[in-house]
Amino acid sequence: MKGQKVVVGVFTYLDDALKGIQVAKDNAKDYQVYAPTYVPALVHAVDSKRSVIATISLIGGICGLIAGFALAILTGLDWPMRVSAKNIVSIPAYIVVGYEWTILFGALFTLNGMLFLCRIPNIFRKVGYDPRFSDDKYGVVIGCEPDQVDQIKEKLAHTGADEVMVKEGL
Amino acid sequence: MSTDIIKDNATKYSGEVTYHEVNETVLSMLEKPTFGWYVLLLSCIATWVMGFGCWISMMIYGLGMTGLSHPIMWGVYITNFVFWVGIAHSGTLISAVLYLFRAKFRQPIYRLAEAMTVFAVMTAGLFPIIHVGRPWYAYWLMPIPNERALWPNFKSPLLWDVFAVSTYFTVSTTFFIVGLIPDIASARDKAKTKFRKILYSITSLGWTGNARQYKNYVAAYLIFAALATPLVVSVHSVVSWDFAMSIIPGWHATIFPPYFVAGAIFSGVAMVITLVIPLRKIFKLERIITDFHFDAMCKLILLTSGVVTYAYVTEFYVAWFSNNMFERYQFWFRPFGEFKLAFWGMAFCNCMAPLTLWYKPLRTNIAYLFVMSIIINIGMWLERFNIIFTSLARDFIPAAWGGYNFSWIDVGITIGAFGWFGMWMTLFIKFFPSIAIVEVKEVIEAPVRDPHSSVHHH
Amino acid sequence: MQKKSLTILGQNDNVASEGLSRRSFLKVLGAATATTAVACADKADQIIYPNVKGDATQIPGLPSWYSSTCTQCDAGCGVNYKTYEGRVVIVEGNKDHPINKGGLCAIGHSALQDHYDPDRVRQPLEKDSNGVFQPITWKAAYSKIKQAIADDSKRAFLTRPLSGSLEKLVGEWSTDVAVEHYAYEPLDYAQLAKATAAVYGAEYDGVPHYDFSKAEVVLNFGADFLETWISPCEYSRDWAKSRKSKKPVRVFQVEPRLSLTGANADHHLKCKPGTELLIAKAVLKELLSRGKNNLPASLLGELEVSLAEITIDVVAKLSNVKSEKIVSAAQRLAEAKTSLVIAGGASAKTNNEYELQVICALINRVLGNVGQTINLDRLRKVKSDFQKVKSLIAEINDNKYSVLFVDGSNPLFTIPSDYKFGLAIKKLDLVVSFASHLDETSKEAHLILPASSSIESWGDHQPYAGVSSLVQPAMTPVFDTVGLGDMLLKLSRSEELKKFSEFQDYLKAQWQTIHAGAGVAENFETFWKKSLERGGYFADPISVAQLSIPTSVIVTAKLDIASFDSTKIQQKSELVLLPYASVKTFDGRAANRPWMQELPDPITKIAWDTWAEINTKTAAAKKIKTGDLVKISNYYGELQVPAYVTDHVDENVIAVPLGNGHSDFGRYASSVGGGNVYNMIPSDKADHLQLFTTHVELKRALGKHKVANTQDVKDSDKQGKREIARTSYIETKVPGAHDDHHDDHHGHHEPAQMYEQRIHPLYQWGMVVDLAACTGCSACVTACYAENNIPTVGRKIMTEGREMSWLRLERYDDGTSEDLQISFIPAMCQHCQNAPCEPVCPVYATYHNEDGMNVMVYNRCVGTRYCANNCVYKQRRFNWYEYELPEPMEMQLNPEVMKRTAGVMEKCSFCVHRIKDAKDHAKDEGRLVADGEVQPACVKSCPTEALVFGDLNDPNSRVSKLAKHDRAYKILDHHLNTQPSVSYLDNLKYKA
Amino acid sequence: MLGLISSKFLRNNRYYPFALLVILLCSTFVGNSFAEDAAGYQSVGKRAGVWNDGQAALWDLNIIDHFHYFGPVARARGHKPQQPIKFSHVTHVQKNKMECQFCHWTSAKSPYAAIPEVQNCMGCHSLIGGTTPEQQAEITKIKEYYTKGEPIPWAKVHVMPDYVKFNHKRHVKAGVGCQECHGQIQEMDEVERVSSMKMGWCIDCHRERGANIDCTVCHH
Repeated sequence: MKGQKVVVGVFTYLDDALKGIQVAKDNAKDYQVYAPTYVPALVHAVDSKRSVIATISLIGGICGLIAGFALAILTGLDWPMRVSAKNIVSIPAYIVVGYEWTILFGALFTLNGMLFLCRIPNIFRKVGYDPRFSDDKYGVVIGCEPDQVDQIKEKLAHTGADEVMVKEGL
Repeated sequence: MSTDIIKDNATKYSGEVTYHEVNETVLSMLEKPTFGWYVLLLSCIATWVMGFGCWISMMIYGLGMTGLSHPIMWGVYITNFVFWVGIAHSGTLISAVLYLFRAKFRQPIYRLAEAMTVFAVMTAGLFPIIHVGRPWYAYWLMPIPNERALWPNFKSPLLWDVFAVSTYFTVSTTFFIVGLIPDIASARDKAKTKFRKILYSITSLGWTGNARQYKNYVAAYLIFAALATPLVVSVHSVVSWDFAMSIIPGWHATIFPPYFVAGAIFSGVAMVITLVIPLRKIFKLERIITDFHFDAMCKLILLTSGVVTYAYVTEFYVAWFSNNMFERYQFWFRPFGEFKLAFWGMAFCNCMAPLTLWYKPLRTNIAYLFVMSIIINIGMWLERFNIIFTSLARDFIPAAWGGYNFSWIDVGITIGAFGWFGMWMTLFIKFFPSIAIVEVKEVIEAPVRDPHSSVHHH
Repeated sequence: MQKKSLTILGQNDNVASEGLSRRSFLKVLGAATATTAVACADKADQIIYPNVKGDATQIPGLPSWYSSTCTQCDAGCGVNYKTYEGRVVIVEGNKDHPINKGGLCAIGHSALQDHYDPDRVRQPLEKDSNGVFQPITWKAAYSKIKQAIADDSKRAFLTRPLSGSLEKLVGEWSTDVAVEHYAYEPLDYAQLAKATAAVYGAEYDGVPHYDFSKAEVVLNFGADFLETWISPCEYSRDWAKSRKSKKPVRVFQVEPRLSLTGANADHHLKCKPGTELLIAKAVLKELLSRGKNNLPASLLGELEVSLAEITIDVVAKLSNVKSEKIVSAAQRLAEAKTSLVIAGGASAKTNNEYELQVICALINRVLGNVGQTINLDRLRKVKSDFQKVKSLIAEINDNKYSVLFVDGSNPLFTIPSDYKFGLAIKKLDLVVSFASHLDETSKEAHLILPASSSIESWGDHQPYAGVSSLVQPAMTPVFDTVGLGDMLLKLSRSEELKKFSEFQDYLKAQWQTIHAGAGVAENFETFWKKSLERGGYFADPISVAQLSIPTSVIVTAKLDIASFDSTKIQQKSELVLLPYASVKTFDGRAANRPWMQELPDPITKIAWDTWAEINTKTAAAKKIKTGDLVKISNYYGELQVPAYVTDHVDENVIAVPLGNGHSDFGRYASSVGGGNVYNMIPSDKADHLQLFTTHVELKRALGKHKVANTQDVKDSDKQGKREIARTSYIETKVPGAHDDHHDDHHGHHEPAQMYEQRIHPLYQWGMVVDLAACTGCSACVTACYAENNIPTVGRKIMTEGREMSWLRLERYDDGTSEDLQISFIPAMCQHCQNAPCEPVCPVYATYHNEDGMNVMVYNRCVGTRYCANNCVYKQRRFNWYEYELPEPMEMQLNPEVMKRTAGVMEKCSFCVHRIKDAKDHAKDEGRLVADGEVQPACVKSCPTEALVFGDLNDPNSRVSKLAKHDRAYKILDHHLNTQPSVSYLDNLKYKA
Repeated sequence: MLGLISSKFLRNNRYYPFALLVILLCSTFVGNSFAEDAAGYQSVGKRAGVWNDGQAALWDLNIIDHFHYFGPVARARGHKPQQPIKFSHVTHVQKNKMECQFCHWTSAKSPYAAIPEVQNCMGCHSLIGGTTPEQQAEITKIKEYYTKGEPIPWAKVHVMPDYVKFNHKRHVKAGVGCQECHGQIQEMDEVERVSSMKMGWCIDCHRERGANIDCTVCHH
């Protein structure tokens, strides 16, 4: 997070937290909002763009479909062995393989996309994080320079935050 | 996800609980194990080690140690395989399909159901390996580049099975772990011992629950659910094709895929009930898992029981209508032949007994439900027994007909599988949150200072 | 994956020319087993032992063939031994031999297991004072015998009937050392010979040669000529030749129990025990009344008197055979241009067998069959003389004898205990056994000098005039044994015999006479070598038999029903014990061969057991079900065997196969209990061993016995409308045109195909099985075991349904006891073009190859067993266990076929190694494989040539012609479109 | 039962690993005791396949070919067993220009390219006694074997698994030189295994030359 210091606001109530977000948006270069669960209003307030994850999944799915059929067809042709009177390349039978790999690749791409977009794994860099955020508190963390600290601190306190703390930034 | 609609009736589905209460209740399940837990864990381990011992002796002396014989080449192991894959299915149904359908009752039970899926697939996956004659070559079923330049046969339903089950395992494990990440973060923040602190720090991958994470997480979650949903249909369809693609009367039936999927959900929901009831009792989750959830699951059971019964009747009808002597003999043989007990047991457990659930008070009678869920599980095991054993016992050439020899090895391995499954379940409930904290919180109305603010109607 | 057993190269020697003076085979064998025994260790460290001396005709890795003669029974079939690196691997019929012309029965194939029997006596043994056998040297053994024959005590030599040079040697030796020679076998044909002499002339004291191929109608009183009777391979072949022709022979079979021969007959007349003579007389009377009176007038008068009381109705009532059936048999006989009437088998061995044989001979004379279907020039001499043996026993019991020599015929087992041979043998000062096994008789011996098996020794066999068949050794003795002839020469005293150092020399000396008699231009050495290659010297007898006119034949005047002993039978029991010779163990000699024990009996499908066939009604009255243990007892003994309830025996008959119930003889024989059936038989005054002669009591014993029956599942012997084994009825329909709606599926019906059918560029191997010629004898099953290293699994595993046979002889019984519809069908892998097993294999372990065969690659198999499930013919066998062979049985393993390990699927390969071999030869000569060049083991073994193998791509091959035959069909093909490569031809039967 | 569970022993957590071990052993024993049923069968033996095949499984990977740590060493390249007689192909083939088929005379006639008979050796060595003392010593050994009438126990260099049927005749007739499989054998004083002789190796050549690659060509 940009800035040497961070101001952390701990909120119990959702409407207070939304106000805190407004403060952050108005005053800071960078801010982070934590929540104990997915709250659409909160997330929307921070970022209203759609996630690109669906595109990644689609690409994965298409790759999987191609890879699945390619695997079945190419290995079949590598050493052609007749079974029953079936054709060497028997597309109906390969649909299952293509289908399964579509899903498999789609899922793996989605997983990787999600990890990338969520910036995890990221075990040690949790600036301004407070354990209460995973319990029942909302948190608005605002990054700022040391000279801005008092101003932001005050503004946050006015939004109804239970507690406002100042911590070292990066 | 749009939880707006959910939240309208949130209290109805999750009781009058707060974020904190959910957090506390669920995380309290992870506290220091009790003596009872150790007993449970040890007995589970002992059971599967016993099964493992049986398998070892089978490896040493040959597959003749089992009760299988010509012509019943597939038997208990494949029965168990299908049974466990079936169990797995309802987990995915509850976690993924119901997620897409916005079914509100899924939230508190889905984690357990998903855990059940993963562990049931892990159990199911053992059985093909136990079953094959030379398990050390089982890897030949994978398309691994090798010096012989030999590849597997992608026309074989068994290879489809390999692909379907391995994909299923990968996707449902991913889905399961992804769902766990925020909850592990909660656990991390409340962890009391150093070991758990480190464990959860690593397994939560540094999840903080910030807005950006939630945005992408929820989008990805929806896609996982969307990917897992066709798997619910496809995996058991592929498993059913192991039978339906073959030529044996009693197996060669177009009805199999839907019939298997319905059966899988049927048995899976029953298994969820079997697991949830004691858990709810032990960890006092009554405020989170309420009668409403049981009632909903019972309705699902009623539906799938109906589908399964319909499938049974259809099989008989088709056998009669086809005027095919082999089919007809097979379906005469099932109710009146050597394995008639299995057939009538199946008919009782799967078709008749669940009918009692039409009576509403029974749907919320926990003790009754527990017994019923076990009956259904037995019934579904017998269903697979019926399909596999009886069909193979009587097919085209009378001179080759045969029966099944009872063997303790079969019993040992079958029971051992429950131990294996139970061991993972037991470990899981003590190490990871077995109720989805974040998702249960989702259906709780977010606390607001000003009740008239517009946040909820956004 | 598994051992070839012997990876050693070349301890070959030219057996034919060098004789038996060979180097230590055992030593090399020991080394071989050492490398294979350490299965868990690294098998890759191996030693190669080269030959010390070379021989350009013996190439390591290539098989050598030796012609010889089968000595398992007296029929005298020619065999070929296939040897690899000096060990015999396969026995096959010799196609140049006039008797069997290529086929060989199951027992003949199993000779190998007698030869490699782990329970054989491995060196000379002497019983010490504690009654324990101790090994001694040959020298010591000889000197002990020489001592014993030095004085003038009375000595006897009891053997099975011998033939050729050995018979002559035994005769000469007996005179030389003052020993009386006795020959005995339990299932002899003495009464037949006696009757032949009585009716056709005294010079014809023997068994005439029957030609079933020329007869239009055969009336058969119980003779199991397709199983064990006299010369089954020869008779089956002749019978099948006729069955395959435009006008098949019609067989009437009269017997109280359905035998395999009876199951193949067109009309089965199930009679009351002992009433065959009545029926024969009724037929004779009917024939005489129809003007068939081709007899001297004096005899006719005599007959008229003796047949006066016979009326069809009375006979029908007494015998429980419908009168119209008897009349119809007589009518068919009268109408036929050529016919044959025979009697024999176990059910004829009553106290009126002689009379029955006489009547049969008379009917044949009346019908003019002599010279047509009965050839008196090719007479088989009957050498077994039970009368003499009985007197021998009596004399031994009177302490008149002090020394007894006995060969491997095991008389103590086959002579019923009531004759007191067991007591007699204990009274002797010295009993010397030349047996190769520690059987019941040799256990009683003081000295055992193990004789070599016929695969290891020289000999010859003259079944009848014109056939001189040679026995030559195909390998060095497996154990420290010596041929019987060599032993006798060593023990001889006279200079006459002493001049021969080896039996081979003696044999050659005898063959000088044959050479002289043959009148061929070539010198003796050439003649000898040619004979060795061919398997013997074969010529047609020139003389034409002249029938003499018998002045009188003893034909008892009364209504003669055989009587049965009922000494001390408590309740009045009508039940009669029928001990019969089975194709599995014959008279007991094949009991210690796992192949034969594991072979399911064709009629009951039981393996590894003795059983009692009991009529359904009789069983119901005693509340006996199949599988229950029953106690069958009379004054003389008792049997405790599982019951097999069937409609196909008379209500008063309990049929038990002979041959099992050994107390000694070897591990396999003694593992089958139940009791020795011979010991149930009372002694009597008759001059032959009467088997069918005693009443018994039947009781349900405690407990059940899990019988290894391959078709014991309920309804598994009913094919219903499945059309697995089909039968066309000759009189109702023209062969080929089938009744009702199945016409569409017949013949060349080609269903629509989803996939383009594969074209096979070079060969497309296929097989045709003519069910009209298949008798169900199961020779193919045993041949397959031998060729493909199929393990025998033993009784316990077999009861679990895990037998490994690649070729299943299915038996279906769709009729009633009145209207028999028994079908046999040899079912092997059908090598389907649309094989259901192939696409389901996940690793291509089974696939379709260029030659149109369904190939199984064992070492690629993971063992999912899906293919076996999906095989509609259920022809795939899974290796549930790994089966070990006791030393030296692994020497029999065919090196061309790998031995499969546990966890692997296997099945019939159409003997792909033989195909590969034929292609290899063809390639060397730059041509294609010719028709008939490849014959899988089953095809080669078939005595009736019911199985034909070849290239379906070649329109002129036998197999493709037969596949287009009117009667051809493919099993289940019209239901499942599997397109098998194996076609079957409908069985043909006359409608009753 | 309940008493046992609630006993102090089980309440003490320290003993759990020990208890686990005991249960594990007992369970394996129970499992194995079922196995004795099968052991009682007359002809059933323990499966030899598990260990050997298990080792072989790794051989599917090409890289294993270059290490000797897995599987039977004698099946790896460079296997050079000690022979009873120091026979040198260099002396015979390179120096004295002998044809391969002079000694291995069955190679064009039979599936086996047999080791020559002792008599065959003696054909020359009854006259040739060797030049150096070492050679003389070795040749004396041959003579000893011959006079005793014993075969020479040669150690097998190229050991194939039993499920492979290799036919020398077909290869020789097709013009495949000895060296293509056996390496530059004329330069070997001691014979060593040069080729991996694994299936992929065979198949490569068969494909290159358009030879048959049907499974039954080698496996039946």
